[in-house]
Amino acid sequence: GAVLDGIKAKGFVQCGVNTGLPGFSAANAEGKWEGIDVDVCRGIAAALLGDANKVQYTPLTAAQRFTALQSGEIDILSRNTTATLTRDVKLGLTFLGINYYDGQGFLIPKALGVSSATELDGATVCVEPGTTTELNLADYFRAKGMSFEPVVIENINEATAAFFSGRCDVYTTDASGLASIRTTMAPNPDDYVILPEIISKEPLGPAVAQGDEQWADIGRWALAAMIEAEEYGVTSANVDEMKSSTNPGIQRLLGVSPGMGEALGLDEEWAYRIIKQVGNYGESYEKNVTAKLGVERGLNALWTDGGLQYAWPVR
Amino acid sequence: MITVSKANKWYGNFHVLKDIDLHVRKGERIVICGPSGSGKSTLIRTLNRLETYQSGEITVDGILLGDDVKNIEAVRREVCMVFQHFNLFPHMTVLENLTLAPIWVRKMPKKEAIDLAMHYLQRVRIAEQAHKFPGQLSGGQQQRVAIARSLCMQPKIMLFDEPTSALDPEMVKEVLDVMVELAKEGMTMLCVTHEMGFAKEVADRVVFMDAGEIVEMAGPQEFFANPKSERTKLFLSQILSH
Amino acid sequence: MITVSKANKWYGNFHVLKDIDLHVRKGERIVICGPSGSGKSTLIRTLNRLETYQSGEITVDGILLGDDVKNIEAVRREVCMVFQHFNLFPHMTVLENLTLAPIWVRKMPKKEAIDLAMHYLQRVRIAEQAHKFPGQLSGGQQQRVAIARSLCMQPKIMLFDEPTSALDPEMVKEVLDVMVELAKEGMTMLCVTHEMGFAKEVADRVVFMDAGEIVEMAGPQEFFANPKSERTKLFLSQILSH
Amino acid sequence: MADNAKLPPLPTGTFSARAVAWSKKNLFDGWFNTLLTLGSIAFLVWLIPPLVNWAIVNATLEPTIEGCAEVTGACWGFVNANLRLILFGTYPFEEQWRPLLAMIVLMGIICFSLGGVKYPSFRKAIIPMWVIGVPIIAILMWGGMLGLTYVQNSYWGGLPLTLILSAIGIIFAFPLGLLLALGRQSTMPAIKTISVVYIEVIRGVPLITVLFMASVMFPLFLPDGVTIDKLLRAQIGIILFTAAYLAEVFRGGLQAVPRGQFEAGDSLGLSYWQSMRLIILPQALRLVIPPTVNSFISMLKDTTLVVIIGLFDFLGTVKLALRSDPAWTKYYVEGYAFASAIFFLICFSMAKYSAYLEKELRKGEQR
Amino acid sequence: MSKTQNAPGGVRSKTVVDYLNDENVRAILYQIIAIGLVILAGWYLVSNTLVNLERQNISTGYGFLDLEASFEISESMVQYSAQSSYATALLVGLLNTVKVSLLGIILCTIIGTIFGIARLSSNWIVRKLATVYVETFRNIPVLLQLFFWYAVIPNAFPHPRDAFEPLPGVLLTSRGMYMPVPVADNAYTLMGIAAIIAIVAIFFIKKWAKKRQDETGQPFPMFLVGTGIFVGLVFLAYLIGGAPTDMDMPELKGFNIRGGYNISPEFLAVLIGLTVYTSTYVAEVVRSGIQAVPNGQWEAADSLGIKRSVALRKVILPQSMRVAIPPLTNQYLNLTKNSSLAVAVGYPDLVSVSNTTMNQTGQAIEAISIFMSIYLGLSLLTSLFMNWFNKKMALVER
Ligand SMILES: Nc1ncnc2c1ncn2[C@@H]1O[C@H](COP(=O)(O)OP(=O)(O)OP(=O)(O)O)[C@@H](O)[C@H]1O
Ligand SMILES: Nc1ncnc2c1ncn2[C@@H]1O[C@H](COP(=O)(O)OP(=O)(O)OP(=O)(O)O)[C@@H](O)[C@H]1O
Ligand SMILES: [Mg+2]
Ligand SMILES: [Mg+2]
Repeated sequence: GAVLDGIKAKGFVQCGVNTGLPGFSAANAEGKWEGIDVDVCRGIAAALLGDANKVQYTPLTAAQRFTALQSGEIDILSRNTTATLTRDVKLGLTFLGINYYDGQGFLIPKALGVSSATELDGATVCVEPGTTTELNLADYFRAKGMSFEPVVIENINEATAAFFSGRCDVYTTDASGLASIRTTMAPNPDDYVILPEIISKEPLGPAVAQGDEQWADIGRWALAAMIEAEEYGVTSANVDEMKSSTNPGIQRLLGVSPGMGEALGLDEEWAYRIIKQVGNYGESYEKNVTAKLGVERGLNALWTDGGLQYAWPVR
Repeated sequence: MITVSKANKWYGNFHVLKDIDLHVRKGERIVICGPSGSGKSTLIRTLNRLETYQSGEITVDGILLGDDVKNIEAVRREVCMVFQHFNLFPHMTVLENLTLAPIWVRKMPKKEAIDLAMHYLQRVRIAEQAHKFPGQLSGGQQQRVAIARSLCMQPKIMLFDEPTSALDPEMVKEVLDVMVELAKEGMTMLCVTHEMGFAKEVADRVVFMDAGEIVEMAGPQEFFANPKSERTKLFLSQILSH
Repeated sequence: MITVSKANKWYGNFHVLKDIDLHVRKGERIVICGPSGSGKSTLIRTLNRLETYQSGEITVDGILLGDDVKNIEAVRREVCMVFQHFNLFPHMTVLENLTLAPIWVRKMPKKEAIDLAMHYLQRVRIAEQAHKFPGQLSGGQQQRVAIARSLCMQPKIMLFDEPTSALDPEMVKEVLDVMVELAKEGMTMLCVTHEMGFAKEVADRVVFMDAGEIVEMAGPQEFFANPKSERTKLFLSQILSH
Repeated sequence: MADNAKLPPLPTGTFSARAVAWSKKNLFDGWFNTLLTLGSIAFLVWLIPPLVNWAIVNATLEPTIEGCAEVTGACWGFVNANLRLILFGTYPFEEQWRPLLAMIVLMGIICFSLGGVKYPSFRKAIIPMWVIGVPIIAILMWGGMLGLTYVQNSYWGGLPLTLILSAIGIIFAFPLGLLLALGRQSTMPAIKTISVVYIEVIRGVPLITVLFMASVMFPLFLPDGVTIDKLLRAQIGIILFTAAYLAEVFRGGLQAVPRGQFEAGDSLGLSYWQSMRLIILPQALRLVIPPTVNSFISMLKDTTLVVIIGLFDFLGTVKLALRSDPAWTKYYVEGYAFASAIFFLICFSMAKYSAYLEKELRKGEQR
Repeated sequence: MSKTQNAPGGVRSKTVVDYLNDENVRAILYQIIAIGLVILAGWYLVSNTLVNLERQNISTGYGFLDLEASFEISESMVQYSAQSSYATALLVGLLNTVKVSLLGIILCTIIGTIFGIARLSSNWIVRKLATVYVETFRNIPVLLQLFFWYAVIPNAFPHPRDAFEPLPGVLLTSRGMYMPVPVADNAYTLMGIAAIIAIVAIFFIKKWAKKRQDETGQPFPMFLVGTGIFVGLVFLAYLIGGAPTDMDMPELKGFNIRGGYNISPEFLAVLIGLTVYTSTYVAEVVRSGIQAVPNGQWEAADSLGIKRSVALRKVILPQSMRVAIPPLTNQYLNLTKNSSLAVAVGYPDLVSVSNTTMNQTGQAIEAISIFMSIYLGLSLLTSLFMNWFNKKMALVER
């Protein structure tokens, strides 16, 4: 398709990322982009172009992200975006899979003595705008017949500062964010608790524009390969040894037994390069989410460990 | 009425008024002339304390003009000035221009102030313009309003700083006519002007200034007929030749 | 040289020029006078197409002055105007002011233009000021530069709009002297002025305008000695009395 | 004149006597002034010591999170640790000398141009400087030739980006604004209407709506497959926006040139464009230099709004640094204070310079 | 123009070149070209947009305005909940924008005038402080200042539970300021009617007083009498209405303070930020307005013996007002436009609400077109009002 040809011609993947969300995509002190969303793009570049560094990043705000994809300014949007029906159908996107299962939760000061979200009637809630978070919040309180007062702040710096200064009783965002806010930004983390209720499903994943099926396929399977590699225990460290593994699944994945690459229009080493250069899903998660945010795998554990990460088989 | 003795004034290091000595008697009419930049304006502005002076002594109507605020106010009540560019208040009607000072300075009731104003407007022959704004009047009319405004303060002395030089030639006459009338009624006047016809007609004395000094001072006949100093002769030849 | 026949001009509903008829022969010197607002400036500005006119016909040096751009350009090359406020270009030296039009309009080489400019500067007797900026000159000098600038275009006709009325009295003479010289050399001139001395000395005809009409047109002796119309008499009495 | 010239009398008295006289005149002249003086002093006493304590006495420069946790004052360590990220954004780390050099070149040209106003001998070189300087800056920033690696402009950020956005904004808005100003003065109704509508519409909406439009809507205006990158779109938005404001500045300048100058040009037989180029514009532009510098300052301040559309100008990179590690996030006050200080330095010195220029130009008029 | 174009030499018909040389024809040609270019560009953009929208399956039209917004807005001057439509949500945003702009304009005018006059003060320290204020807040981007105020305000006051109560019923907390409001009662309607009657009465008395003064020169203590009538009538209505004393007092209930009137920290931050920033510009406008009045006006007043304070009031300020109005208008417009930055600190203004709408519906074009035209409308209204005011103040000229 057109997008794929374009990428091959220019020699890099143009990847739309968040303007700064630690663990997902944020610049480090040297100005390099890092995060679990960034790794998706890196994986795709490794598979398609042979080099995980052949990615250029376009930081996008929530408002810009879909237009950027529709206009072709970026090839792929990997920006902690919740997959929904409207976005899939009305905005003309194709979601490639889920690289992070999240859900919306609440963070509150212990001193309030609240142990369940059902006791939050009348609370003031800090929330970031323009995302599904704001809608879920309204839905939840409406469903429970409770009222609340929102404080909607565009920027995470201002929003969390407002929460910790007592402007709000409750801070709500995706659970991954809550944990990191509590551990790294609270004056004293022990004064705050995350309530047990998760009020929404937030399947986050990369998306491309409709119209280039081949490009969508490559992205979809690059993500799947990372997850499947973890299932098989293939890591960036042992991927070379694993080439001699007798497991037919691993042999298919790493191109020892050919066919998969050809089917995708790639060479047979495509998945090998992803794992070698980027690592498997678990490694990426460990390096970015656990290390930066201190968030455990939870829903994002492999299905075999009781989580939801269940890759479509590469076969 | 006015006594200036050994008055000196500097702008920074520039010596604008040099040892000025001048006595003006009540009812006297003095015309001051001289080349541009010679300090004419500065001199008469000093008499009204629009400018300070640094040494010497000026008394007006027996009041010493110094830093004393009360004295300054007293002098200003007696001395009124008419400017080259009229300086009417553009946001007020002619009548309001005229009544402002009587009401706020003389604390006159409004009605009385209006009567007074109308009286002087008639005297300068523009009573019918009382409710217009200055911007709607011609230059000559504006200058006559400015004169009337000064008269409304019923001053003992009037100062004029080139009252006709910003006017079109046709309008000069109407303003000069008003000034001649005033002079004939015995008002004490100091007038900076180049209208030599006016000087000949009404001046008691003509003062010629150059470079901050009073170079020559004489009755008009003598001044025009046989000027003493070279500088005066040169100036008169320039100004009268066309 | 100039033929104006039945020219009419309106500003909106205001009729400024009413059926003007005027013939000017080559070498003739015409002085236009009249009260303020009578349309004198408008008339001579129309001859240069600084203003349009709405009916009638004006031809200058055989060229019909209408909407045709080529004709306008041709006329402007032949007719030059000197303004009351000089309108020198303040960001250029005197010499640059003078050479601008020869270089850009006459496409003259720069060196030649400078020679020409110096020639005319000598003629108005300020060659030594060539490298100063207009702001550094006195009013009289500026007006002489403005005249020299016009002369550099070597026009067939010169128009003057009150060239001395913005000058200090001491400077009027030097400008009038230059104009008298020009007149004596035979330049075709139209001059709006209230300098009646000048009119008497050089004018072939004096035109008196009032309210947009040419009221009287006569040789200077006759014009000043026995004006025919009442309006002219009134005007002359005002302008000559002081 | 020299023989009888006297010097003005000098003020007399000792230093302290003069100081007392001065303060009597300037501080305690009447009860109202005395009250104001005392109130002001009380305010200063209330404000300054805590501020100094926070910013200097109790502050630390140590570039670690642990170091900052120990002090009660400002954590300048945050700025110290992330200085290069704040200054240059995500520009590749090893290549950051390039934006630094580009920034120096740009500042050099700007200072030179501003100096040209004062020293006429510089003036002729201004345009060549820009003509040479802008490509140099472009080569430095983008690379891709002369052995420099290519750097996509989505990686540009920080102070160089702020300066580039505003400087390029002014340069391109300049001719456009001039055309609009001439259009607005035109006697042709259609051209006048187009200019007026453009100017008034743009001036009637906030910059961020223009930026939103440039970043979100603009791609929809282009045919399929044609894309203009985000930075360029923002730059175009800024140019279009600034042009409308500059047009008004120029209009002021054009109106300040007396009508007589047009007429003198006409009566010498110069054509419209000749008069414009040789007579009107040189005068008008000289008059509008100070307001143009002021527009530049406003634009410099306004470029901060591009953070709202996800570009990392100088304020954007401060935010980026705050998020580079969640542990830094709470030091936003220090981050903003640093950004404020830098902006203040740049804007204030330029504002002062423009005020100085205004005075100089006024002097020039009186000559 | 009705003139014939005949050359003096004789009649000749016009050629095409003659036409092209005609000024009027040329002007029309230029204009046709300009209009053509604009139409062409417009058509190109619109057709591209239509094709793009079609291709990408993006829905168009303003139908979404009737849909349920399903997000909450923290402060609203009209009834609003998550079930309300997008149109209502946008209205809420618009009203919030208008509220903060209007208040900002009033406050920045007052503060700016004070600092403008302070910069001309004869008191050295006051003059310097005013200069520091103006220079500091003028040279820092307004967005940064908003961030600053929003960081300061919630931190400066205690949690609602330990609210600071400077006056009974007035609470200062990290969630803003709470004030008591009277409970609705018929007496208040009555008081409103009384106020209107009082104003009408004062109007007529003033007319009468002016007439009397013109005739007899006697002044009438209008201010005292007017205030007396107003206060008296309104108080009378209050007593007749039964002198209700019930107040809706703010008090802590559950998480929050309930009741009373709340001014939120977001609103305060935006208001203070915009006011402070704009007041520095207003101060400069006021200062240069005063300085723009020619010195001759001071001198004329001086030479008439008028006191400086009277001269300032009667002669100088009325004139400087005239100079100051156009730049003031610009500052008012700037303030209104800058209120769009409120989105950065969570004040639900028009842009903030439109942003959310745009994100949820994906209809960027419609959302942007709505808020752009609203801002244009607001700007036009402000300009119209200020033009009217300017005309009123303009000097009458010949
Ligand atoms: N405020 C001032 N500061 C410095 N110098 C001044 C000031 N006002 C006037 N001067 C200078 O003082 C000198 C005398 O000025 P003044 O206005 O009294 O002259 P003048 O005789 O009235 O001239 P003119 O006929 O042009 O009005 C001039 O050289 C002038 O430049
Ligand atoms: N652009 C214009 N629009 C409308 N009326 C105008 C315009 N220019 C001039 N007038 C009017 O046309 C009349 C003639 O003006 P003009 O300038 O020709 O008079 P003038 O005889 O030169 O007067 P002056 O001696 O004052 O220069 C005046 O009443 C003037 O108000
Ligand atoms: Mg003088
Ligand atoms: Mg005229």
